[in-house]
Amino acid sequence: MPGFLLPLLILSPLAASVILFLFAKRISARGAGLLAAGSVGFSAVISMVLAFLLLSRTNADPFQITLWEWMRTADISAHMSFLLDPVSLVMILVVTVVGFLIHLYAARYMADDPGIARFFGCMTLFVAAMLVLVLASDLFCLFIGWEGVGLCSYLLIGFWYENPANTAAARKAFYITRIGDTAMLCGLLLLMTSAGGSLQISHILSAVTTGQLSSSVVSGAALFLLIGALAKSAQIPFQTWLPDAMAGPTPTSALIHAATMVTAGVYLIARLHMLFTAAPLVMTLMAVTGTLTLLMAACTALVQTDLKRILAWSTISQLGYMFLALGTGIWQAALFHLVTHAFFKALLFLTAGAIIARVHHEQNIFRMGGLFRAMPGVAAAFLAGASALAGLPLITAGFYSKEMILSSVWPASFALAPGLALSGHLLWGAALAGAFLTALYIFRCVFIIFPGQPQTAISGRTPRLMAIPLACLAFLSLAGGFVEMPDALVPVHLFTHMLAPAAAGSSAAISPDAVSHIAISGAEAPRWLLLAGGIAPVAGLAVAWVLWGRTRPVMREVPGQAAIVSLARAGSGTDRLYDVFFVQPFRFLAWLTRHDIIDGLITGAGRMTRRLSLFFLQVRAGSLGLASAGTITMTREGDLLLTRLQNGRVRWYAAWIVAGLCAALASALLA
Amino acid sequence: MSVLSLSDALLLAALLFATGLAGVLVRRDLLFMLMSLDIMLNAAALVFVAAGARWHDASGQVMFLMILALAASETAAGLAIILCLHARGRPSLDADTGNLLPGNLRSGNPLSGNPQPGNLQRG
Amino acid sequence: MQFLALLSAAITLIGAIMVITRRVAVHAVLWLVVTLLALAVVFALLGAPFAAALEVIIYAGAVMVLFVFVIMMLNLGRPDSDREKEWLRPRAWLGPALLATLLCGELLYTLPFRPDDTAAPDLLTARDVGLSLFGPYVLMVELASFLLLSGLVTSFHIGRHRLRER
Amino acid sequence: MIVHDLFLPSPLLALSAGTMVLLASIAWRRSAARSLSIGLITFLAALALTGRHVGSAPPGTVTLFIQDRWADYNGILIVLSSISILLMSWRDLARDPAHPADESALLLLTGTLGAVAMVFSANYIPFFLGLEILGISLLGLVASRRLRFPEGCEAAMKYLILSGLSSAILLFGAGLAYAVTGSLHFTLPVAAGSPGIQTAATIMILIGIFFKLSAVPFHLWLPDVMEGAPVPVAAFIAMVSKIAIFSSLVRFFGTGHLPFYMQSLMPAVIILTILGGNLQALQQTSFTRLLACSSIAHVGYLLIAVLSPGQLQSGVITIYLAAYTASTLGVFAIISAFGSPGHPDGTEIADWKGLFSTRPFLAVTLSLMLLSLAGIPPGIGFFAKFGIIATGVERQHDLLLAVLVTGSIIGLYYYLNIIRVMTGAATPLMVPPRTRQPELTVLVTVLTIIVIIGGLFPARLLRPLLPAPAMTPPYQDVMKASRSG
Amino acid sequence: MSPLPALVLLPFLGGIAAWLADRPRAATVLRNREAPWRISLMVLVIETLLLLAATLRPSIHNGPWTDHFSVPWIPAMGIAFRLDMDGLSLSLIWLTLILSLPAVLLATRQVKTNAGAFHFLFLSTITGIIGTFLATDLFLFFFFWELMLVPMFVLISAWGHEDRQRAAIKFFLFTQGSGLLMLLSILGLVIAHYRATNVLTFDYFILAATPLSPSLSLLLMSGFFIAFAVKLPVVPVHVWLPDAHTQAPTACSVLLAGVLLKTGGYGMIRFNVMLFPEAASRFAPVAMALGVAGILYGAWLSCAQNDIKRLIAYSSISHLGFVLLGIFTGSQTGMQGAIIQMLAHGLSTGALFLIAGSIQDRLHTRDMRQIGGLWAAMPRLSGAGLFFAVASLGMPGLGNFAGEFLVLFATWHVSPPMAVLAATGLVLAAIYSLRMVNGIFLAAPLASPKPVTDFPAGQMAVLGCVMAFLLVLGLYPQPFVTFSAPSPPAVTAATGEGVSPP
Repeated sequence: MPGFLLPLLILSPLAASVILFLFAKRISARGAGLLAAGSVGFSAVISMVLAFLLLSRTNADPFQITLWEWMRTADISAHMSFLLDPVSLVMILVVTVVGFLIHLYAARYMADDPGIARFFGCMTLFVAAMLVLVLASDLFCLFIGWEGVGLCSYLLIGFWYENPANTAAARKAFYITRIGDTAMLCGLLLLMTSAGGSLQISHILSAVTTGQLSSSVVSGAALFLLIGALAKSAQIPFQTWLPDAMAGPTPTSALIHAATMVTAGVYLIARLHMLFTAAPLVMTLMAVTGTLTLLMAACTALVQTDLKRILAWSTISQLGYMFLALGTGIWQAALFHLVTHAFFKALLFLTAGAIIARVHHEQNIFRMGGLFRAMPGVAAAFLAGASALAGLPLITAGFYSKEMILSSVWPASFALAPGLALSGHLLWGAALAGAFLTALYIFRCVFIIFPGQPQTAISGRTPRLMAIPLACLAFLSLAGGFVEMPDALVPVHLFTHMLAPAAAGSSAAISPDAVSHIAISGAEAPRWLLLAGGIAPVAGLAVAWVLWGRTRPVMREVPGQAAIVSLARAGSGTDRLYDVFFVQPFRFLAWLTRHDIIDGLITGAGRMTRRLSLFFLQVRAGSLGLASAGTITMTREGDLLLTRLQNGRVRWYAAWIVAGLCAALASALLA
Repeated sequence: MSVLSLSDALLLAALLFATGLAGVLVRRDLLFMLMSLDIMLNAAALVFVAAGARWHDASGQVMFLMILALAASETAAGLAIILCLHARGRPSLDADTGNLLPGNLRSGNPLSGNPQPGNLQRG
Repeated sequence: MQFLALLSAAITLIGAIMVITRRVAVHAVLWLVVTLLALAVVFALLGAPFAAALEVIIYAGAVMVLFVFVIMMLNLGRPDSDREKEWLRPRAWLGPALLATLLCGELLYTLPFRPDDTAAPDLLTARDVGLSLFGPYVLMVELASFLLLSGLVTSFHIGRHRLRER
Repeated sequence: MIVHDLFLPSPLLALSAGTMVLLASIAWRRSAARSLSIGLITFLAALALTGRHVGSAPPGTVTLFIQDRWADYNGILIVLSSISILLMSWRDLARDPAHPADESALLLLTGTLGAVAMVFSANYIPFFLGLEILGISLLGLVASRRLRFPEGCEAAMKYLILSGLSSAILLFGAGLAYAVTGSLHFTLPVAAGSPGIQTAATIMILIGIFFKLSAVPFHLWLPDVMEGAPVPVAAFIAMVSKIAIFSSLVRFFGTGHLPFYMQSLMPAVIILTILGGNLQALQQTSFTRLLACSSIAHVGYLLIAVLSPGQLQSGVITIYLAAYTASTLGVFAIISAFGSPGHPDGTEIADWKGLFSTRPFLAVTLSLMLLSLAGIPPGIGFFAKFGIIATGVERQHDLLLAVLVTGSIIGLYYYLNIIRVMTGAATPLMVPPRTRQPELTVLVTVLTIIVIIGGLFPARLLRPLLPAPAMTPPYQDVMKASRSG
Repeated sequence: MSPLPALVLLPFLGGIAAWLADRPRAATVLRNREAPWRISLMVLVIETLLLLAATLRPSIHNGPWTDHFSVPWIPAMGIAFRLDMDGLSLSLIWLTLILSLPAVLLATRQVKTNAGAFHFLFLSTITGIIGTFLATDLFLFFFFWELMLVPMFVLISAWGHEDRQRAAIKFFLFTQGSGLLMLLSILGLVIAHYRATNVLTFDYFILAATPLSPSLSLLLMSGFFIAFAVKLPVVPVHVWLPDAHTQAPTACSVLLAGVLLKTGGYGMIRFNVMLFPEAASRFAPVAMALGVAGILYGAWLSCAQNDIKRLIAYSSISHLGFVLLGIFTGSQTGMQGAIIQMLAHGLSTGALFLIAGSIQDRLHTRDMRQIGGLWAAMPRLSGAGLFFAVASLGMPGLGNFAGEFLVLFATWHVSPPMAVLAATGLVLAAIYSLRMVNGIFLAAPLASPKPVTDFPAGQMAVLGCVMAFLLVLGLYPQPFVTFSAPSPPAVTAATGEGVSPP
């Protein structure tokens, strides 16, 4: 069995990472880049070999390996075990291939940074963690990778830690995803306790299908996991961290915050789709959230001026599509879109990085302009990416993947309550509008950046090492879609076929009523759906041309400050909302209670004891009040209001003795 | 031949004891305190003598003798202390004034013999 | 005889009260002597003539002389008695007196007030006392001598005035 | 009636003989060194003679003195304490002209004599005489520094008046007991009829004992007197006087069940004593006053054991006495070693600042002693307090245990406070000059070893030494019946 | 010969040697001003070898109690010097040594004033701790329990930082005072046993079989619980901890956080859950609620601190809340989680205190706002700091998470809402840990007046070992779980009783 290759796949970047961290000072910039890219490249090679082996195998069994038993006790059994099936194959290919290209790019891009070893250390560690995540066959193991990528994301966002804004952004990303992670952990615990202490994915899924898990458990677990996935994938209401995460170096944004990590949520749900399909309400929630997110993010992207932020919002929006697909039940489409999105979004980020590097780290699109002449190659690559993102019909990969989603949503229906369902038409309409908006904002970007006169000085050339990945990715963004095409055009279904074993396993297992809304192919969908899906981006492009393509000088805002803008602001509005409702109160309360209240109480009690002892002193020194006239002085501890009379101690003591005698006699006589 | 019964004697002794006690508590002059103590001791002696008579036992009177010895040495020591205090220039034999041993209420130089009121606590 | 007993008891008490209420120390000492003499009568009536004699000789005699001696040494005068008057205001003695009364009441409550159980006790002469003193209690006499010795040393120790040159 | 016999406890004999020799020696020529040496030899002789008594009481008879292991044990503790105190005061007495050595040595001897007499007495007369010999001697000792420190005289005056008062009360109580029982036997008065007088007698004797033990609320004199006295005399008050009176308390009441009329009184006094002692100690800035307050609290702890008859009681009381004696003596010895002639004793806690760096030996030993007093290992006090709690648990004195725990926690605070002060930074001005004082070094070392060995191997000390319980349940029934009848 | 008494006494004797080596006369003979340091290092190494021998030594019988030593001590009261070792005590002793070695290596060499006394006290504390872990006579246990506090008190009070004396007294009062309650419980148990069987003994194994009424056993258990709760610490009685940890000298902070607190957890396992299983299960809801409160409260306060050591101290409270939670879930998994959490917390927090102490040694401040970014100047220290901070925030794959996960799992079985609340602590853990990371490691450097030196490679290697332990604990805890399983008293009562050392 080629299972042994799986740990090797992970080990390679992991070893590179360890070496990079340990010998950070002794490794040259060049060596660091070489080591990192080499290790990821090696993984890419292995994953290709694995792909070959997996696809050419005769039976339908996935490759599996159990490294060791993490723990086995009476009621718990968790393994460090990996599994390669078509779903994870897709993911490792994306991670290693795109990752390799990005590393290659970064080797040049970051060459001048003094912290390059740390950078590549984190990057390779990220790749390793991501591979753990996608390969894990035990949800516990998956969770290790899940948190690991979050950590790397944190480290890379805050890579330039000298600027407090960057570290703040990094922390924000980590905190928000941590909230999701905690929810996910709860989901895992719920599954684990209900499913007999094992988180083996196959075990969980079979428990779902055999009805071992009650529906409430399934719904609860699905909800918890969904929250985790939403946070990781920056969906409503967790979307605020991703735009800020652009504070990291651009290759990071490309790899982590566009191509791979943020899609981990999608991957998780695709992995566990049987669990989710058994929870229709959660599916509906997922779809609606995805739809809302894609609309909201697209609108927000429309009014952004920062190039990377536009891309970030577009990432959120595209992830929204994937969640819509997942919510609809067509996880294959979601995965397909994930792949194409990885290509074109990585391309867009890398080109954006190339652009930004050339214009002296200016990220405001309105300060760029006229770049086409200075860097036609980059512009071409960007254009390719933009078209793929917009989903221009026929020639781009984005079109096919988006089309697959749209055509499936139309016939679906989403359960809201027993006997009440939400029609797929509505969501389809929204998604179509989203497609229009996508084309609008990305071509707004294109039209502002490239034509016209340069606004800022442009220097240097894009190095070849950076250009090669761009070219590769551009090719993939355009051609990557041909593996899966709608029947209406050419019936090519390489992708879904590849995933077939996994899908077969699922559809066989799921009870009929749970899959009522699932439609894998668009066969039953009307033709005009395809047409509409093709027209919407083109329309977006046209409108963008009308608005920004011809007009000079540059318009700085979207025309008509009305509804659309306020809607568009929603994206950043949530941020402010959270700040006011969560962050500031938390900070204030924490500040308020920075001195331990309980400590104060107990120390206060201690002080009271001392006061009490003062009282005993007063008894000693005090007087019957009858002894003699004396100077009445307040004690320094005025609160006791005890007075000290200049009196005779001897008689006072004697009086106590006699009083004690009287009391003792009385008590004895009354006994 | 006695005309006093034990309980009569005890009655007298109790009254005498209380009187002496009141003297110790009320008087401030050391001399008077010593005299009051003597009265109390006598009350105790009376009890012993009366009880000895009651039981027809000489031990009571032996005890009386011991009390006498105690009274003598206590009075002697007490008067020596009075003289000592007097010699140190205490304005009077007031048992109350000039407390050099105010304990925690001490303030200022203990040798000055002039405590200032009001300082409850040092440090 | 009954009358004599009552009288001496009354004198004893009145004397004691006078002692604690006098302002001039010498008066108090004299009243104390009266008290002790009356007490000696009580002792005699209780059948303890030896005790009565000792009370008169040692207590009213020797011990009281000590007091007088010290009073003379102290040279107390008018200011002292005025001060005593100042100190003997009701608010000064009310509390202690109450306390003493309370104790007295408690004591009286405990005492048996029924007319006494036994017949009148016999006389215990000096001979009886002496026999037991130098019989079973001979060691006690020795101890008492140590008591007196320590009283002596203490008085001497405290009574010395100056640092003695060594 | 008292049976005539010739029984005389031999330590008493040694002490009185020593006193005579000393008197003769003083009469011949005054010499501090010789007086002290005679004192030391006398004490050693008394120690050596303990347990070898002259004559013996015929069995089944009532005697003036009693010989049992309890008396021997307390006698040994007292004489050992006196030896330590003599060593503590050696330097001051031998070298400082302000301290008249001869009288001090003499009074130390007579005081010890009185204490030992109390311990061995089985009769009111020797008990009372011992008590007064002790008291009058203390009077002289307390005032012995008066020429340099006028507090001495004042402290003596307070002690005189208050102890006179308590003696009178005790005597009156003893008289009532005699009146009711016709016997001077030193034990709870039990007779048919007149329960009121019995009660009054017991209570008055108890109050007298409580005064000397300084149980709250009869404790007020102790801090004043101890502070006014020289340090060794303060130790004498805290040790000798307390051991003697405590042994008498145990002998008087026995360790069995209390008479019914004291069953609420004793716990009340214990609670007041523990809390009052500890709380008062909390505020002290003077070391001797603090020790006075802590000794008050320790009396409270001990009384819990007295109240808890059972299998553990006897051994626990024994070991607690040993622990208290050794630890407190150690502290006093260290205080003495801290001072130097012509320099005031280190009686202000603030004077001890930085001792860990200036005189680590003293600091470490003092910490050990204080921890032992606080009941923390490895000192002997740990086991002692453990035993006290064990007896309390055995008898289920829940309230008392709660108070004990509270008191111990408060106690910890002030003991630790001293250690805390010692760990502070030293100010050079505060460090008194060091003098050679081999006797104190030896004393401190020996006491330290005792404290540690006793703490680690307390088994040997755990011997049942107490006299048989004087008050057994049937007696109570008699009492109750007689009272109701 | 059983190595157990040697294991207990060796550090103490070594401490005496270290102390003597510091005498002026000895110092001239040894010609080495660092003699105490060297001696204590040597002692710890020997102790480690001894422990290794004890670990590898074949078990004296088939039961889970691997070693046994007993001599009578105070026979009159049935007290014996009895030591027994099972997996739990063995692993905690290992933890003690693994932490005290780096502490001595890294942090005590700087002690210049009275170094001999310092090392003596330090090693005495270790003796107390090891004794606590081994004693199976209740009196002996209490003896060691009290004994370990004294040297620690002096260490804090004399060698600590600015507000050390108040902190030391607070530490001592709390731990000692609660110890008295435990003493009451011990005696109550002994007396109850005496009443039932007429045998006076303090033997853990015999007492475990005491028949108790439910209310009495609850009462006795709560006495033990309070003492352990103060030590652990549990929230309302935690107040000594932040002060003590903050003010203690570095090595003592390490020992306090790393090991001393574990005696509380150890006690809860051995003397609450195992000695009073039924009472513990009835008490469990309260204890678990306290655990959750501790998790949240500690984390919350940790978020607001600017003093690094204080921040770490409050985070300890949060982490140990998991221990409490786990112990009282009543399941084996929870117990194992608690043990793993104890080990992991000991390593991570101990190391964090080491790092905080090193920072304070170099920069003379613990205020995050005045430290600034250290990564540029001290990448090794900062890297290690980052690692341990990440461990403390509960990163899967590191030891802390393993413990927390098991505890949460066991808690979920009992009460899902409680588990959810406890899990919320993980979010707060992220907040305080990353706040620290971005406060002192990954932040813009402040203008530092003088250059600071990084950890040398040797010291880094020591920390590296700790990191490796944490990683192993996180990735492969199974052997630890098997190794450190606590043994119930009944086992020895059945098989090992009366076995005398060969």
